[in-house]
Amino acid sequence: MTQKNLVSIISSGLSKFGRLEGKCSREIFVEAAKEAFEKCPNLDPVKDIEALFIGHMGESFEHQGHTGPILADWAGLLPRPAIRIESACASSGVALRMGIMAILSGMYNIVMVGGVEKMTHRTTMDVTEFLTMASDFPFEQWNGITFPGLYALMATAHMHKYGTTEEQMARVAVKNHHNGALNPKAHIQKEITLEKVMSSRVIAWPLKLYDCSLISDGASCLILTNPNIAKTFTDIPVHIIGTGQASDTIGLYERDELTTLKAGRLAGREAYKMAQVTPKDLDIIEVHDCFTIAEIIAYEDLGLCKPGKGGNLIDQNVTNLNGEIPVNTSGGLKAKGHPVGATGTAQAYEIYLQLIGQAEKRQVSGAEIGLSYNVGGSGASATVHIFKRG
Amino acid sequence: MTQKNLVSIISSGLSKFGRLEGKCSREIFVEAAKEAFEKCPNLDPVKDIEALFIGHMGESFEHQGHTGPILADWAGLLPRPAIRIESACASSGVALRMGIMAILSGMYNIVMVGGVEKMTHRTTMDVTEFLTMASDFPFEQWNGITFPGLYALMATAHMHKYGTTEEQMARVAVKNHHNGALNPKAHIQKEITLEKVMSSRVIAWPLKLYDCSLISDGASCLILTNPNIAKTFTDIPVHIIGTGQASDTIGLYERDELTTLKAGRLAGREAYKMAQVTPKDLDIIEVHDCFTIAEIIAYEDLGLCKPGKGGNLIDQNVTNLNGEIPVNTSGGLKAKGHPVGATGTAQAYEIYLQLIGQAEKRQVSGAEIGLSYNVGGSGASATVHIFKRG
Amino acid sequence: MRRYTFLRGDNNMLEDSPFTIESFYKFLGERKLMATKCCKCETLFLPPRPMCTKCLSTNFNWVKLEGKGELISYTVIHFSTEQFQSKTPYIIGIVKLNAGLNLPGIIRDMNPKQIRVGMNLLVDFDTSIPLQWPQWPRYFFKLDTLSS
Amino acid sequence: MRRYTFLRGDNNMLEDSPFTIESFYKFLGERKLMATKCCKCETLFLPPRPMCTKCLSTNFNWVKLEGKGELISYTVIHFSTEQFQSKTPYIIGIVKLNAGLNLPGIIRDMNPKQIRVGMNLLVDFDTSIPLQWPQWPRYFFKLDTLSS
Ligand SMILES: [Zn+2]
Ligand SMILES: [Zn+2]
Repeated sequence: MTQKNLVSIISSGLSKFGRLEGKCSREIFVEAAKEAFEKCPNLDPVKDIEALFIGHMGESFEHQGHTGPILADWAGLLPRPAIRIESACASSGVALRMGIMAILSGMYNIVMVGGVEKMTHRTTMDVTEFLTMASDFPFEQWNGITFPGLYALMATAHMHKYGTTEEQMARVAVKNHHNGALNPKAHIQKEITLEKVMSSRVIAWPLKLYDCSLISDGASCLILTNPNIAKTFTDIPVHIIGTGQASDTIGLYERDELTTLKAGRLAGREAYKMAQVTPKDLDIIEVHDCFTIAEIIAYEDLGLCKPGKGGNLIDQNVTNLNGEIPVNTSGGLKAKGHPVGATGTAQAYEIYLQLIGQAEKRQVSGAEIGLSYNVGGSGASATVHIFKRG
Repeated sequence: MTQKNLVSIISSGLSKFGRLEGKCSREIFVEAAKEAFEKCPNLDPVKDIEALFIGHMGESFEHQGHTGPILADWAGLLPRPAIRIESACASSGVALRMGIMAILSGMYNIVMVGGVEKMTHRTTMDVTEFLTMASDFPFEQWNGITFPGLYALMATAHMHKYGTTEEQMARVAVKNHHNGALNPKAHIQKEITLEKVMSSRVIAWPLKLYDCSLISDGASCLILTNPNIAKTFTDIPVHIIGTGQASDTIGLYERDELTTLKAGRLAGREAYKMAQVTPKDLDIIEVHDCFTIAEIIAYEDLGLCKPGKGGNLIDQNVTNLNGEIPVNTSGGLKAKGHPVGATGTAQAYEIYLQLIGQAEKRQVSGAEIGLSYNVGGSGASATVHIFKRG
Repeated sequence: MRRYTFLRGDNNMLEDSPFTIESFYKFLGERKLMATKCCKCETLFLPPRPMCTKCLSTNFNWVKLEGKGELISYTVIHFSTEQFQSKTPYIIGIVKLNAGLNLPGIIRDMNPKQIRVGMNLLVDFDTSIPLQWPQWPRYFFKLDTLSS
Repeated sequence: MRRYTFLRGDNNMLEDSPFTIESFYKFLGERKLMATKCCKCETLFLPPRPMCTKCLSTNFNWVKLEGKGELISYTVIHFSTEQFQSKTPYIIGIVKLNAGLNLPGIIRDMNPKQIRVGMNLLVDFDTSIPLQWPQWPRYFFKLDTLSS
């Protein structure tokens, strides 16, 4: 099997992430769509874009489901088919995968994929409640286990089994806030210190406030084409050369191991195999750091290091912006923000910017191959994509 | 363009529809999956089924989202990728379409598509509230417009413009209850009289209780394969030869015409063109009769008659079980029931049974070509599929 | 016939208001029914949008509507959600405003038997509701006795 | 070592109980921690399922578990949802029962400082909650003083 360009990215858009007061999902999505349209003057969106695949996690946030057609309408793309995909926090990563399938199917030549979430108008307690819907109702929600709680259970197990420390987790936050400070669209553009993370209030021990990603509003999108026509629209397409997805039990407790996400490992394996690359070939990675422990486990599950050695990677600055393999140059979910439905394609947006050399102050020079890793819930869904500069 | 078999259905399953007390979505879905597995002994589900596409409308019903992996798990199909699709009441019709794309993409040879909803454990008022999430929050929900209200607005406009009567709508209910009485899996298996419909209490004038579909629990699924391998699994595959989908404004009020669903007309046109058939070629149809007026409008939008003449079709018994073109032989959403996420693939289940000659007492003899029409919300999403006996 | 009025920036709130649904409801709180007009292709929008769906422009002006129009369909709701059940039966109509835009809403102070498609209705305001998501001031329809 | 007990149909409720999550909670209301065992491949399940994920069989027996096990991970929740906020800080653990199945839940009557991975815990019951969706009787964990 030889490496194949599955689809090409010809443009992309990202709204500001953060507290976007007075704006609802559909309005925020237009911000992202507008950027994608403007960056690709050769594209006539209304005529050319044939379908939309939208990640959107929660209809409770705005008492609004059926998001697909709403966003198609607001982006000026009616009557194109528009589909909402919900795989918890992996919703738009999976939407990206659906867009790839849609083009490979031959039914479409050009599609838009993206995602959106509006969260900051609700109380933190409501947000906590709505997010739990991505976990198991009868055994997890009913016992009062929050999402920070689920990742805290992974963290405790990881600490116990491998000796991972709270300081190592805190360093993930420090690194990602450093990167976020260089990203003008990040929710928080401010460096933080190790002490600040360590002394922040406990949310779910051992996770503290600064171990948790941000509750944000935001939207993201990509425009995908059949690789044969990509050059019609841009001189510098980025190709997607690998995609993977897998599932696991909804309940964290039902799994043999709490220190690894099997769905993530399998999704990675599928994507690596399809792309014909190994972790050593990667120049840049965006991983799903919904909590700092998740980034450490992601290093291990993606094969950047052996199981249990994720903490060492962060200690050795390997994944820093100027390290061997920069991870979450965007600031990650931790500092860029985590409007859940938008996160998957926002990760792809960052990889795209980096590969076309437009990541400005956080540019990794000469980046050619990138990977994005998007996790749903406590790992019941995971999807990995591998990108290559065209 | 010649007619092409896009995918083949090799098996299908349907749970009992109705009030399934003490069972939650995942347990109901297993009923459907079990039937599909048992009807296809040549299939090894765990080895052969490569992905799941699941329609599920509301996370509020069971405070449970992230339904894809849950159903994959409960059906014994982990770690296969499993995706929840939400297009309101068209969720599983759209899931079917995604399954078709997935196979056409070449990424998979065998996939499961299906849908599920658990509704009857909630009060009718809660169900009414959760269903409104598929309509526009800022202008429709905020003004107290329910789903029966939206279809009532279509009905009033249709009555005003075309002279359609409440009796004609009531006859749709009588016909579908007649068919439902012959379907052992229907929620209500009882004939009703015109008088009973006409004298039932008003829900949203001109729609009365018996103009409304049922609040039901239920699940449905199909197993799709690449047509090249269908004969490995069954002697009588059914091929899908056309698929269409389109979107419209989320708000009914934003449309030029209230008496027709533009998304439905466009989805039908796309499917007819792909399948190279016309309405005259159809032997059997399942349409989205969430309210009786919706079936009358569906006749018109699918081209069975001219705009405004849907009422005549029902008066002339054209769509009766023994009529020229039987519609909703299953009993439709009206009598079979409407577990919203399950409806799209439940329609396909009925067409499949009819085309392989296993619809028992309601069998339409010699049926060769069928169509299913699944509508989301008040028509912001619509999808049409055309099936042919293999 | 003057179908709508441009507001010419004699009100600071207007110039500053983003083209959002929230702004629409803020204006309602001031008893103003406001739509947006695309500066490029002149299409009117209600609800307001940040991007014109006809020409993809993002330049708009706010436009004040008269709030008069004609009923194009209606229903009487007898069973509703918890929030609205106590108001049943209530009448919902879709009104085609003279400016050409449709608006759905509750019709107040009307006997269901009086109602007919084509009747002239008028937008009025209920500003007793504070603006905080998901609460907004309300508009509603009533008989336009002058035009009827 | 006897790790779980078969109930042999001396209780009518058991034979009739469908293999559902609701049945699990009904049994909890009788202070019984019940799992299901596949008749074909003997895999134990908790939560109970209508179909065995190992062999796709739908024949099961109910099996009563002892409710003893070992803590494999834990957390202390300081910020929660509205339903649980008043109970904060509370301890959540995942316990590997002796029968080999994992169960998550609240650990009561324990100082967070005492807690350690590997400690022996015991399932106990709170049957004060009536069974009506989404309310179920509760199980919880407490120190297994005999095994510790
Ligand atoms: Zn314009
Ligand atoms: Zn078994």
